[in-house]
Amino acid sequence: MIDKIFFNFTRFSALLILIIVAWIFTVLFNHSLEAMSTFGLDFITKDEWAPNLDKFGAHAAILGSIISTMLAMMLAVPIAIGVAIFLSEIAHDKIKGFFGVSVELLAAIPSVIYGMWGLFFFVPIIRDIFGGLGIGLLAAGIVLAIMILPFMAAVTRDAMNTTPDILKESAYALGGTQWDVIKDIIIPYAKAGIIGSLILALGRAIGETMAVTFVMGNVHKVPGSILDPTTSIPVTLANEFSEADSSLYFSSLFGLALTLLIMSFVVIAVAKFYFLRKARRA
Amino acid sequence: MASIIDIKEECALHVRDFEFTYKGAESPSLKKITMPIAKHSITALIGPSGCGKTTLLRSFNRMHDLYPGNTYAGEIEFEGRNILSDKEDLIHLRTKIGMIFQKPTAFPMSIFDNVAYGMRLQGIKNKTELSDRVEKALKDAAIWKEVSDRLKHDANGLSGGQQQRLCIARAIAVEPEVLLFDEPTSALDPISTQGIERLVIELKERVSIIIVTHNMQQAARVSDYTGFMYLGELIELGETEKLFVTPKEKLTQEYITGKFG
Amino acid sequence: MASIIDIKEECALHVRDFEFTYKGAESPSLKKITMPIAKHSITALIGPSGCGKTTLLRSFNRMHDLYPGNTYAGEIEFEGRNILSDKEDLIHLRTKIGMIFQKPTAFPMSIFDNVAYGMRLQGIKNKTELSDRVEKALKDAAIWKEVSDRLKHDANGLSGGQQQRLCIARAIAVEPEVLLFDEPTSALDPISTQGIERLVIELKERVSIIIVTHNMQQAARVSDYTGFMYLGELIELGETEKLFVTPKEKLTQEYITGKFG
Amino acid sequence: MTAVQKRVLINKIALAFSTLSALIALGFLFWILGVLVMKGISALNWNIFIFEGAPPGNPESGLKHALVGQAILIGMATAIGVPLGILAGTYLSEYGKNSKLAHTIRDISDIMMSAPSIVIGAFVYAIVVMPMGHFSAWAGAIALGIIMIPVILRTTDDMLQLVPGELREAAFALGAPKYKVILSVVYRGAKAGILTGVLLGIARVGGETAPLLFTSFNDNFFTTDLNEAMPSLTVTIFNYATSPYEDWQQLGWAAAFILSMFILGLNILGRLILLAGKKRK
Amino acid sequence: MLPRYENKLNEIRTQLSRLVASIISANGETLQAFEKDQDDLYESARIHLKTIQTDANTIDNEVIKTLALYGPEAEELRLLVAFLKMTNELDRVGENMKKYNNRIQELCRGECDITIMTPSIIQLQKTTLNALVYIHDYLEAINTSDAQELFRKVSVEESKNDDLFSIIEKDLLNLISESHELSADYVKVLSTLRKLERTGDRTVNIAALLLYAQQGGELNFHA
Amino acid sequence: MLPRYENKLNEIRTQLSRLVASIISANGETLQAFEKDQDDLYESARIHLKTIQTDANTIDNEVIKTLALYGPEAEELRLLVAFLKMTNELDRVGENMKKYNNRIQELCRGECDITIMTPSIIQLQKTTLNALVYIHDYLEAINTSDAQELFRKVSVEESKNDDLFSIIEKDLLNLISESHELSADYVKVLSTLRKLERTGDRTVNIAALLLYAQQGGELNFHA
Repeated sequence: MIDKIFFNFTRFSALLILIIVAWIFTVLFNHSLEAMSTFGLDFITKDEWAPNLDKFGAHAAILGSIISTMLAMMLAVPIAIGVAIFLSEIAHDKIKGFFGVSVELLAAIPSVIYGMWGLFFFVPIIRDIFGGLGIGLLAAGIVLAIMILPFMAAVTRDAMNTTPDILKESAYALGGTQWDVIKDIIIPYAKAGIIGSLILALGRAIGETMAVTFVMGNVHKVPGSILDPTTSIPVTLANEFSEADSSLYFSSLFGLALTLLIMSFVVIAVAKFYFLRKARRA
Repeated sequence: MASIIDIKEECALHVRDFEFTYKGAESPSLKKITMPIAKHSITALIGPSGCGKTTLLRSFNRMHDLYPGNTYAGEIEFEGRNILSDKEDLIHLRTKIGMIFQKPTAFPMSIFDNVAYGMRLQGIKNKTELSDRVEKALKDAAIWKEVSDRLKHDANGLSGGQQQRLCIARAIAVEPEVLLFDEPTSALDPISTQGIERLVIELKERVSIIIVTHNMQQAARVSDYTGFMYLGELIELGETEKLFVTPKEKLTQEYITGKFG
Repeated sequence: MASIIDIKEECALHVRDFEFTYKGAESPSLKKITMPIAKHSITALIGPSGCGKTTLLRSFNRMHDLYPGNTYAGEIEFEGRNILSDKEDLIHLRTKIGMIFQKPTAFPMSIFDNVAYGMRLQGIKNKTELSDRVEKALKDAAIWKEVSDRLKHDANGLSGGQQQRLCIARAIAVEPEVLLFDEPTSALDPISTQGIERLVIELKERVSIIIVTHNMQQAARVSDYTGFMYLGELIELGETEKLFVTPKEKLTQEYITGKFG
Repeated sequence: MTAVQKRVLINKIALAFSTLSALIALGFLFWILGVLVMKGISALNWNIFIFEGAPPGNPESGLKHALVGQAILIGMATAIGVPLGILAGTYLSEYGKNSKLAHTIRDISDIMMSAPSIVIGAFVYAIVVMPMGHFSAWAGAIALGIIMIPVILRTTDDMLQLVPGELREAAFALGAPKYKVILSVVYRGAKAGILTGVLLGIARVGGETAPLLFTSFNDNFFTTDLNEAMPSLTVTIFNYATSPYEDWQQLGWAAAFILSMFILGLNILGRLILLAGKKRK
Repeated sequence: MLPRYENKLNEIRTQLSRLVASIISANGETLQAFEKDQDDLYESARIHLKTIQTDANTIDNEVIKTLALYGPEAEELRLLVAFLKMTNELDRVGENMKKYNNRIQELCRGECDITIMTPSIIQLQKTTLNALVYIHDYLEAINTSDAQELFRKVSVEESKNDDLFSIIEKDLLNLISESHELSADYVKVLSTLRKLERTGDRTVNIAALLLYAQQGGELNFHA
Repeated sequence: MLPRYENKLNEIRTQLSRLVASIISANGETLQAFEKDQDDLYESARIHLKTIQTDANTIDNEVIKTLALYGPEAEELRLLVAFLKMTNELDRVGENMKKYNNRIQELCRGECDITIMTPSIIQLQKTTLNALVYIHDYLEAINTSDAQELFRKVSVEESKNDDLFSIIEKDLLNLISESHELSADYVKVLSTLRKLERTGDRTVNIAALLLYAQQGGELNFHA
């Protein structure tokens, strides 16, 4: 009797997740219907975003999201792997403990703070070196990179740490150097886990709002260079949602939200189904 | 008080007044161990948990050096030199003294690459040579028949017993002089255990073997010499046949008759 | 072809034409097993991996019912009724037929609460009664001396061997008629193993014991009766002394002399 | 050069590279942390805890409104997210196990966990703010709660699965009914893990800004009315930092410092609990 | 060591000790019978000897079971092997005693006059009795006794036994050469007493086995 | 089974078989020597018998080692125990053969005329020889042979042996009663031939041991 009640409680809670996700998609889809029917494909291919004219083309925002994320990944991935190797294989115990915990804690710092730092400290440097506003794709990419770095390094290190000691020892026992062991044993062993983690970080970067809102610029224009200010989907949403005044404007913003959700859904699903599942199996 | 026989055969290794201290420990974990290891024989190390048998084994290929802060004293002679010297080239040493672990440690690569790994580390790139030697090693490890048609498959698809034999193939592929076995069957079922024991006995034609086992019967079955360790000391080293029928030390007697753990 | 002795003593359990089929399996994992289990004796089940010995053991307290879809056939008689019946009260059955697992399963609570757990399930709340019976169970499990001064400590602080004895105390605290041991020492070191074996032998004064072990020597050492299983069948059941000196079946002979795994 | 010598050389180079990248990364990270601490501590004073928000230039301005608002929002989100998350995690680990449904739920909740939080904000805007006609603490708390559920669910599921199956069987073998097994054995076994999961979940939503931007919105004044817009530290940071006023920016740094310490504190606490749990074993 | 195993070893030792004890009783009674010329004592000695063989077999089977169940090693193994070999010896000793018992009784009723040898015969028999008593005492306190000491003592008895037998043999040969018609009978006396001499040999063998069990080395056994 | 263990078992079996073979050779040569009255054959037979005891000890020690190292069970244990007991028997057989060899040679040189018994003596010796050959053949092909069959065949030889011995005994007693002055010598002949009779008993014991090893049950051994 109690058994049954308890079971039903838990099952309802679990099903709630599915309900919420389905609900999110439905709500976003319904609210973006107006924009989609008005603009059709133009919504994602045109970059004219003029609320006063009721013209909404999300091309710049989508492109901005993709480019800033790519930039961040290019910068962060090699360094994150380096950090992970350092933390799991090179550093001595004490350093390992201290740096390891620092990296994990840094991963927990709210993104709004990274954005703030970027705006006040990093943007001026970019301005000094490259001229221009400083705010723009490059700044966004770098801030994003620094923001996802701790997360990436931590998960990569965790993946590397799953390599059993005796596996490493048996490679040393065959006369391997540290690097041999890292490249032949640890990285192949943790490969699926590492790639999966990197893509998860990518998913985070795409959806990241606050860090980039500060330094992106929110200009609905396809950027000419990586120094130009532009926008991304989350930046647009963060800046304009509370200001929207027409239903088409709202609908377009919901359309952006839906686009963002689908993009991150796809990326994360790839990471999960292809790589992480493999990692879990092995 | 220790009773250590002089062996008649040539020695593969000779331990003299060896002491080992773990990082930060106050007293040495291994105390004044003197022990000859006969060439082309199987020497088993037995003793209760924590007696230092695995610690001693891991000293022979200086595995302890992977974790800084551990210290050695005394001498372990191998091929005419003291391998405890600071100048010892550990990479070379470890290709000469191979090791098999408690659990199978198949690398995350194909069966072929697993066996070829050690050879590749030595710079052998010639495909024919590699594949000849891989085949030979697998045959010597009595696993060729089971894997010859799937050399490119992932080694993790093999059963525990097969993986352990693969690890043995990998170790013998680089033609070591000595093989260290650290409780090689403790993670295996009885059938696989029998297979590994059989293999170990066959291998002594080629290499000198030291095997640590918590299973006294295993030591009795496979080894030529047996060393009994207790609290970091080598209490007795003798021919296995004699040790199990007529141990010289009271402690050994009590251990093997089960009067203490 | 099976050779099953008739036992002289009273039976604690009587298995008759028992068959067990795992969910979705085409053929039964246990085939037509008929087997008396003597009261206040130790019956050991031996056989190669996958022979069904653990499956049989877990049928006695219907542990298989935790995972739906498994089916039983035949009869297991206990206290005059067939416990395979749908009407069997599993909660009651499991207090009468206790079980000890391969790995120690100390619950994440204090030592006292661990032992009291089963009694509390039965609704015993009286503090004095609880603490008396906990003490008695711990004494019977030969662990009282080691834990009497730290009953309130977390049970996970105990060593593996101690935890296993705690689990035995927990099982006997509810005064079962039968105790099932599923390879109770396979996760323990040799010293703890000896302690558990000693305890098992002592316990048979009080309960009937069935022990599954992959260690033939253990079966030889502790049991009064031994059953040898192979491919889901009970090949031979006999007095342990006779079975190990003069097995009646060729398969048994070959298994215990190590001619097959 | 022999093959072995070459390997030794490559080893040295590779190790040097990864050490270098570690130094670069940590350099940046400590820079950020340094800035946060320096700026934050210098902006910290008692006024912050006493006064509410005020127009720029007013020396009697503080963060009381945001601190209390943050606490209310997080408290409500926890009340929504934790029980649902734990129960759902229990279902996955104890009942669903490897069923298709359970796997689907796991996958979906993993995706939810990494989904852009601003989208959740938009969703809550559509289902709560739009019908109500105005921003409210309810909306913010619901958004945070939705973000929290998958975090708690997954840690609960993982932690319960770490409890060995034998432990459950041992409890069943003593004649315990299933809910008792779960409540008295499984939950206890995973206690430390679940608690850590809850703390990390709180830390996670505590740092969220985006979903609050258009749900609880913001308010420069102290309020406890759940039906009204509710200030929060994160949104306050965003607003103050992007403002052109020096003193608001100072307050922004102070808020950032307090928020970071809170979240780091939760993280460290969670870690300690997990560590203590492990040590006992 | 498991309590069961210890019990089993102890039980076997006790059985063996009991076996030796009954041989000793038989021996003692035969001796008394001879000294006092009492037929009923010969009889009761024979009763003691009756079950030797079955008892020895029982011990053998117990040893085999113990070997099978506990796979003993070192001292315990040596002891069990020694027991296994000792039963053979004891069995023979039993046989010898049986024959001796029968024949000496016969001889006492016979035509030969052996009175002049009587003291020697009594001495001869006493040496075997002593040796057996030493063995019995050793078995009774096996954990604290010294097998070397036992071996020494039994060897002394055996050499006394040998000497006595030589003397008696010489005496008998004299008697044979004196009285031709009884020579066959005297040969019989000699062969009867040889049973005692053999028993002496056996006791040395047993002591050697026990020495092996305690000290190890190679089993070196003299038939 | 480990190859080593198998080798060890096989080695012990071979050693034992070789031991039996040298007893057979000694036996055969003694027989030939007796038949053809050749002293050198007696001599070479003695050489064969010289090492019996040491060989038997070697086997015992190997058995003990095997027991210690491999803790055998079931059939293998029974076999090893049987071997351990067999060495005692073979040792005795060797002793008997030695004595027989010496004495029969002496007797042939002696004053007694045993020619009328010669065929019977040859027959008697042949039965023991046959029994030993059966045992040897069995040991050589232990895995395929039937111990029951062996036991039957050996028992037949032994009962022939018994019968022959009874006949000879009767003949000898006749001779003794006829010639008084040689009676002691005839008694000697009888005791010499008794060695053969004993050997026959031993072979039955050995066959019984091998039967036990193959079939199990209780070890039931007759001294």
